[in-house]
Amino acid sequence: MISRLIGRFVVPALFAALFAAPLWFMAVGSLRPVGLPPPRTLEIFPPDPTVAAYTRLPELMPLFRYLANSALVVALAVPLTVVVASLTGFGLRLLASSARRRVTIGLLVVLLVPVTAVWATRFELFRLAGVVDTYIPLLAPAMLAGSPFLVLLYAWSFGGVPNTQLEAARLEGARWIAIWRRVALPQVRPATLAVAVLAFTFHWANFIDPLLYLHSGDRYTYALGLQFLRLLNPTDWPLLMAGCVIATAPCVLVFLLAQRILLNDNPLVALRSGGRR
Amino acid sequence: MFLAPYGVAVVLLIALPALLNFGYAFTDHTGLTRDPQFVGLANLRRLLADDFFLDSLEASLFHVAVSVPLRLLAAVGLGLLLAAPRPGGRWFRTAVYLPTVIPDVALAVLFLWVLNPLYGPLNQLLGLVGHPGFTWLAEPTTARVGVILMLLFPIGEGFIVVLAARRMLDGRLYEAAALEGCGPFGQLRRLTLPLLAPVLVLLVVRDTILTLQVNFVPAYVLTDGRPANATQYLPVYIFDHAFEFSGFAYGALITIVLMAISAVIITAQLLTVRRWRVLR
Amino acid sequence: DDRTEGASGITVVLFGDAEEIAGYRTMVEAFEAATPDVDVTLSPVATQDELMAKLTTSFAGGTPPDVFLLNYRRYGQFAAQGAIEPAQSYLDGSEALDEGDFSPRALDAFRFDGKALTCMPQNLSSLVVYYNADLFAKAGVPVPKAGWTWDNFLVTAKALTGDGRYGVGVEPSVPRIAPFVWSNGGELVDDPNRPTRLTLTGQPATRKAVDWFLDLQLVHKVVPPDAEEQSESSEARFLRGTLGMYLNSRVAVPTLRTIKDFGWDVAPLPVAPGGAPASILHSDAYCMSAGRPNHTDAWRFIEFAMGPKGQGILAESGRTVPSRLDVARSDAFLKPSLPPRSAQVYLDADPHLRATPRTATWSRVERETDALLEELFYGRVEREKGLRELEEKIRPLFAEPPR
Amino acid sequence: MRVGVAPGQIRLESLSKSYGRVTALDGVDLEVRAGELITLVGPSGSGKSTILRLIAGLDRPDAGRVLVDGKDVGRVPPHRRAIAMVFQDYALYPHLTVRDNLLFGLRVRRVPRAEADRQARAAAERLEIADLLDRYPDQMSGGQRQRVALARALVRDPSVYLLDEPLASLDAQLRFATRTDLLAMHQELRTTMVHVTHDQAEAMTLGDRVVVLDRGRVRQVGPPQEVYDEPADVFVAGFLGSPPMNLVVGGGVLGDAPGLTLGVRPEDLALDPEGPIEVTVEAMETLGSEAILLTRARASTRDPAAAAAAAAAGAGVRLTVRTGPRHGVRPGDRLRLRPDPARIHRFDTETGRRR
Amino acid sequence: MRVGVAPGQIRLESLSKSYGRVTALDGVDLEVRAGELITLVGPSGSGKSTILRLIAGLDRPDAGRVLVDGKDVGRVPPHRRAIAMVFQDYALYPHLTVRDNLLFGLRVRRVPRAEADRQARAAAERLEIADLLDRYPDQMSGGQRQRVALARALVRDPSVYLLDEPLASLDAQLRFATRTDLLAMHQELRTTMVHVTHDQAEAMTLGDRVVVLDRGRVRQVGPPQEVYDEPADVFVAGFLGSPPMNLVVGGGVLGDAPGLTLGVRPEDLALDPEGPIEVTVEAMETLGSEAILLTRARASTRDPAAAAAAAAAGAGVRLTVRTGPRHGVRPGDRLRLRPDPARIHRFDTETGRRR
Ligand SMILES: Nc1ncnc2c1ncn2[C@@H]1O[C@H](COP(=O)(O)OP(=O)(O)OP(=O)(O)O)[C@@H](O)[C@H]1O
Ligand SMILES: Nc1ncnc2c1ncn2[C@@H]1O[C@H](COP(=O)(O)OP(=O)(O)OP(=O)(O)O)[C@@H](O)[C@H]1O
Ligand SMILES: [Mg+2]
Ligand SMILES: [Mg+2]
Repeated sequence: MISRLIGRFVVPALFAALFAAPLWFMAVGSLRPVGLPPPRTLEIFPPDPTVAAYTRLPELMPLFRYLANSALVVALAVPLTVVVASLTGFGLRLLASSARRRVTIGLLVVLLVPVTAVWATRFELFRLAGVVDTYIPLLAPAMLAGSPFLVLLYAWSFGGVPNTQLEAARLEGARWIAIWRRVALPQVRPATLAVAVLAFTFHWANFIDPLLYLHSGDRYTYALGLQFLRLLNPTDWPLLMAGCVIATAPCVLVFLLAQRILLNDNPLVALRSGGRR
Repeated sequence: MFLAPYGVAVVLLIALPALLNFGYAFTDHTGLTRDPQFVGLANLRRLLADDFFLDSLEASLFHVAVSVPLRLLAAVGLGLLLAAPRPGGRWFRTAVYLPTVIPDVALAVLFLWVLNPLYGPLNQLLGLVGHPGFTWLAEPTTARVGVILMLLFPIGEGFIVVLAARRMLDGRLYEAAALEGCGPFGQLRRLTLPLLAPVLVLLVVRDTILTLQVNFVPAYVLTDGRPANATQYLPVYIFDHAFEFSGFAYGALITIVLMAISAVIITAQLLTVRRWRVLR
Repeated sequence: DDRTEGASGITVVLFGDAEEIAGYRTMVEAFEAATPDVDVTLSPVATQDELMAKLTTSFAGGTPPDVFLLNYRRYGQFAAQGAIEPAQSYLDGSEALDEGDFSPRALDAFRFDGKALTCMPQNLSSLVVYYNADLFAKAGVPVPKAGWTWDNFLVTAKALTGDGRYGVGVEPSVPRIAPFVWSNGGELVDDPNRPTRLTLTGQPATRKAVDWFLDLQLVHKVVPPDAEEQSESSEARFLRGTLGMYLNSRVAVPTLRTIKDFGWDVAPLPVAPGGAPASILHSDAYCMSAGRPNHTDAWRFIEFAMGPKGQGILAESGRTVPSRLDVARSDAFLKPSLPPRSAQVYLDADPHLRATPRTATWSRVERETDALLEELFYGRVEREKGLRELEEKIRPLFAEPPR
Repeated sequence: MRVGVAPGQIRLESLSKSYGRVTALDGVDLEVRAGELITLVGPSGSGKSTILRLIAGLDRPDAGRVLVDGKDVGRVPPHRRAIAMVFQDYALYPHLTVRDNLLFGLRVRRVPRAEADRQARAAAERLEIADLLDRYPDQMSGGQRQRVALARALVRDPSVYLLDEPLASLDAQLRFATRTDLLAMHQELRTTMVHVTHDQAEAMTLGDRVVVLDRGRVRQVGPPQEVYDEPADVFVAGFLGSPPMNLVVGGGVLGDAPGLTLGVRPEDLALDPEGPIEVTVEAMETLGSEAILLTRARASTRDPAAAAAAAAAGAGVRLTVRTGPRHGVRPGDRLRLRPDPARIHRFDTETGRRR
Repeated sequence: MRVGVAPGQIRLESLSKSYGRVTALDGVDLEVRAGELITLVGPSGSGKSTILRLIAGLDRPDAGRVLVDGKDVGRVPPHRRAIAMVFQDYALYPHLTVRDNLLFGLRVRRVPRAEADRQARAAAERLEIADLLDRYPDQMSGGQRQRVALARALVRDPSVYLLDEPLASLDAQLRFATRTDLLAMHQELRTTMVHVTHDQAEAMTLGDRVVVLDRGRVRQVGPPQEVYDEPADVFVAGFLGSPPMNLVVGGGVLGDAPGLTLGVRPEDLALDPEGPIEVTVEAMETLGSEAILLTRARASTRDPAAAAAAAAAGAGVRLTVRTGPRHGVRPGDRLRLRPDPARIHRFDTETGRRR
């Protein structure tokens, strides 16, 4: 009985604690008073926590502008990612299994192209399109559905919609796009939520694209802003950690929304169920 | 039809730039001017004589050789450990996934702190068990270990895949096995792992690619190649050449090499797997 | 919005931490107020690495910024490619600026071919010694003054070391070690104009300086050891009051000005026994991208930035030593309300300033050398072997890439 | 309701269809009369669903034509053919209520709201599901779902209904009731219905005519009883009827017939102490209203091949006998059987065709 | 083979089991004799699988005991009980060949290689799958898989076999054949077998005794024919038999019986021009060897509740009649029926119990 308890709860809890530890240290680190030398012994909680670091951040950089920019980018990119990923996933779902396997391999090959290979050459494209220093280049990853993982997630979820339903809808006169929107998508709402969340974390953290394709400082996103903090006074660990906390917190909050589905006891069922409710 | 937008995006945003990039590999393009001249295999000759490239290659291969198995072990181990439904199970899983949502830069900054020799929690933890700790980022080996350690945390995607794949396995099989006298360990060895094999192979391939190429930002921010080029992984080296030392064409060539290496490693993996006959 | 193409706007790319960027922003606002017909897009990045990434992508993509700030140790690779619109003719034709207004040392550093000026250097920093006056008093050692020697320096450093404190904070890198080499009459490279290899071991004078520098850590242990330095940078240590002397350029001043608990000031570098005073130039310059349609507006921006007004604004931020001598000699720089009191030290260094080579491959050489020097300095490799390997390893990097 | 020639006549002309290397249909000719309820039956994979999909236009034939009311519909997209299909799994949209399921087609075809509501309600009332309109599919029983699927087909007011194994996922009791409902609906509407099943018992009970398919070919078409009584070949004989017909190569105990295969249905073998065939009861299944005896006879044949085969198998010919319950027979008993001579079927052993 | 008391006797004592709020079993008492083939039957969700799982030890009962050969096995883990189970979906290991599937348990129990091979081969040969040993499960048909699953159970040489709807996913032909195999196997081995089905026809054909379950309770236990002939209550009467028994509340056309429900099976209603019940044929199903008539009689009852109900429904009592084929009846015909008076079942309308 005891060993069962250990196997079922204590060991998992230890691992969970291990993985939660970095976040904990981040949060705790940000609560230390600014300018105090760091402790030389393990400190689970700072002796006198303060939010001084957070109040200083807006003085050092246009924090709220950066955050607003990030929010804007995310607000544009997440829906786009969801649309592209779901369209592609649906397309994948409709393919015969052999073609599907080929496309999946194609997705892996796409992964094979190193990011460094496309940064500069993409710039040329964006210049030709006249969109440098707008948010459009930041939407490019969204056009690519964030990552093949998200496409596969959708393909997986749509796999739960039987062929016969799609055919029934066709017989009733629905076009494919209407089938996608009215039959398929509503049945995978949990998957949509999950993809949206993953897309959120992806776009929120995107650092390279804004660095390369944005010129105007007042369009910068927060991920870039975080870089400026790194150069600051190196005793300001609390400040840096506060910056990290602000960078991480939205992702964590949004993720907590999705974990109900993604990390469900039965993620596949959770992804596919939920036509309603 | 539904694949069209994505297909167009892939062609425009990946295939075309990548092709251009490949073209540049045989020029003297610096990235600063716009009149690259064809120089044939000169870059290749340079590459063959480049000691730093060899260092970089070694660093990358070491990283892949250690990091991929460890990440896989962590993702699979935790995935299987936490797959069974239990009260609060979702929260355990959430904890494991959370490091994955930390933005790359923040993760690296955080690990600068975690690996700090005197103030960092890691050495302090080691101190609790009486170990003096390491100057993590100062020694070539420990710096590599540090990067690997950092990248052991964001394993969420693989973790989820394993969770889902495990849940897809038929519970009946386990009951059948139990009736035939198979204990939990035997079930793991004789059922779970063989049945998950296709998924695991997919994960290995994906992780290999990712580890070789994409986990660039955190490594870049954490060590930027130091110390003594021990963590000058190929993407970092490419980045330095292409963007810092005006060696755009040279960087492009190394990019090709990187792709080739990835392809070779993956092919080798798939061949091995075929020999084991886990995929029919 | 046709800012990148049109005639009415220019893009300026700068690097710096949050506070520096704030200073530049003030200056840009002043420029826009004075020149309403030019619209400036300020595009700051944090580190020089990011600056390079940004510049390369935009150059490669065909839309480089009109003006960008570049360190002289990195501009070589741009100049070698003809990517920079040389500033000489603009300066010659300028009514607002005169070549004689600026420190010749700074200007010389930006003459790529040795004659014509490539970029307009905005500052003229040098390596100096920041010291904690209270610690000196407590240890009973005299504060450093011009002409002090390596021996004075070492004695002082030893006196300051102990009790969890260290005498000196310095990072092992080419720009830090170079002034000592030069002071001792040595050279870093075989030929400063067309270098082909490092000469750390070959010349006795150089070798002696290198050894002296390494000994600070390896023998005398007056510099924080590896783990300490990794945990807390020298700057942080100095701020906290546990470091006696800290070697850096002017760039540290804005941060040091946050010190409230003790007095601090600045002193020149010590001189080698029998040697001459020497220091190293730190300078960033405004460069114009070649082939842009709008050089006129770009130059107008540079004129403003280099003029008394622009230089004054930046001088006030504390971050720079103005390259414009009249501003540098003005009270705005010399007699500020904030420390360091002995600002004259920066100007006194001007005649002894030297620059590292400005070739297309120098930044790479410097970077790899720094990485290996760090190994030596912290005793991770054996000295003799390490130095020899260092030279060998770096040697191929001097070669120009195939053309 | 309809005037003139009733619509809904379907003609399939040498229809072929392959999926990759699998030949699903191989030259199918078939004529479905307007207003007829016809049943396609055949083992799994015999191409039944494929025929429906081709009629509906969900797939295109590789060769051959589909004519509806005399017109080739090859180029007509599915939703323009006046055809409704009910799928085996009903294919109800799980995220929509019953009402919205019924309205879906009307909405996408932009039927005015009031009119659409009226039609949906009419269909729901006709199938007695008007009180379920606000439920979701997973809140209903199998039979109710079945009726919703039918109602959805009804809303289209098609000239042809295609029913792909509509009863397969119902359990026995419900199946029986729904079968009755379907029959009643057809009797009332008199619209052409093509019904697919792989269950031979169902094939016998539903439909004016039954089409027996095997590996993409039509084996026999005719009224169920006729097909049962006079199977066109060995396949049909073995497929229809449960337990299947006893087939003896070479005639054997059923009377010598070299080159032929003789067959007799289990119900056409009577227990008769005077009967010509002596058998041993091996097992017995009691079904309440009847019993099945599994017996084995000694092979007495002059066909050398058959004899050899029987000898090789080390056993005599197996004969299944259907008889009434409560007859007091136990396994191991020896009995004598008498086949009904009028009901012995004769097939060519080579071709399998009836002779 | 075995000496002394044959093992495999099972006793369930007031076994209860709930899953969350669902009560799967509610006080089940049952005794299975050693060597018996007993069939559990009941509608979906009645707790059949749960009983097997409790016997196998895959789940623990909330209350009650499971005794095997007189010993409480409550604390014995599944693999220590000498019990083999065949699952409805076979639960073959998809990554292993048939051979390795058969060897799996032997390997786990570290049976020496040669011995293990011998046993696996013996089991394979007995079920005639020796030529399939190198195939993977997905390369076989349903019937073949079924036999592999049985062979795997056989390899264990257990004292009890548990079979959970082993035939459910087979089609009719295969089902018939496999049923026969199963029976033959039991007759040969004489090992205790507990067989589960929800198909009442199957329940009637397999097994020495049948246990009818409903909502977690045992409704009746007995030999199939006995249960069919004398159902213990209305549920059993309605559940066994297809088409089900005609039940008339209050007796009605079957003869007045206030407070009782009278039932008669379709085969016990004979067509008889002199018969007392006049009916109209509404529909007809021809099954080849027999026909089912769906008829409606005018309700003539003195039980006011029943009359009211009939009137409210706007229709008379429906009666199903089973008769021979080829009788020339058409829908709409009027017929007269005669129930077999000896075969009229009487149930208490209140409790549903037989009277
Ligand atoms: N989309 C498809 N891709 C490949 N093969 C197919 C496809 N659809 C059907 N087939 C094959 O075509 C043949 C006929 O299939 P069809 O679905 O018509 O059979 P069926 O008679 O309806 O069988 P069932 O009773 O199992 O539904 C089968 O061998 C099947 O495997
Ligand atoms: N693991 C479980 N969790 C929750 N409820 C369960 C579980 N297993 C069974 N049940 C419930 O217990 C009841 C009995 O289930 P059981 O599987 O024994 O039925 P069954 O008679 O085998 O039905 P079927 O014929 O459909 O297999 C059902 O209502 C079922 O929903
Ligand atoms: Mg079908
Ligand atoms: Mg069950």
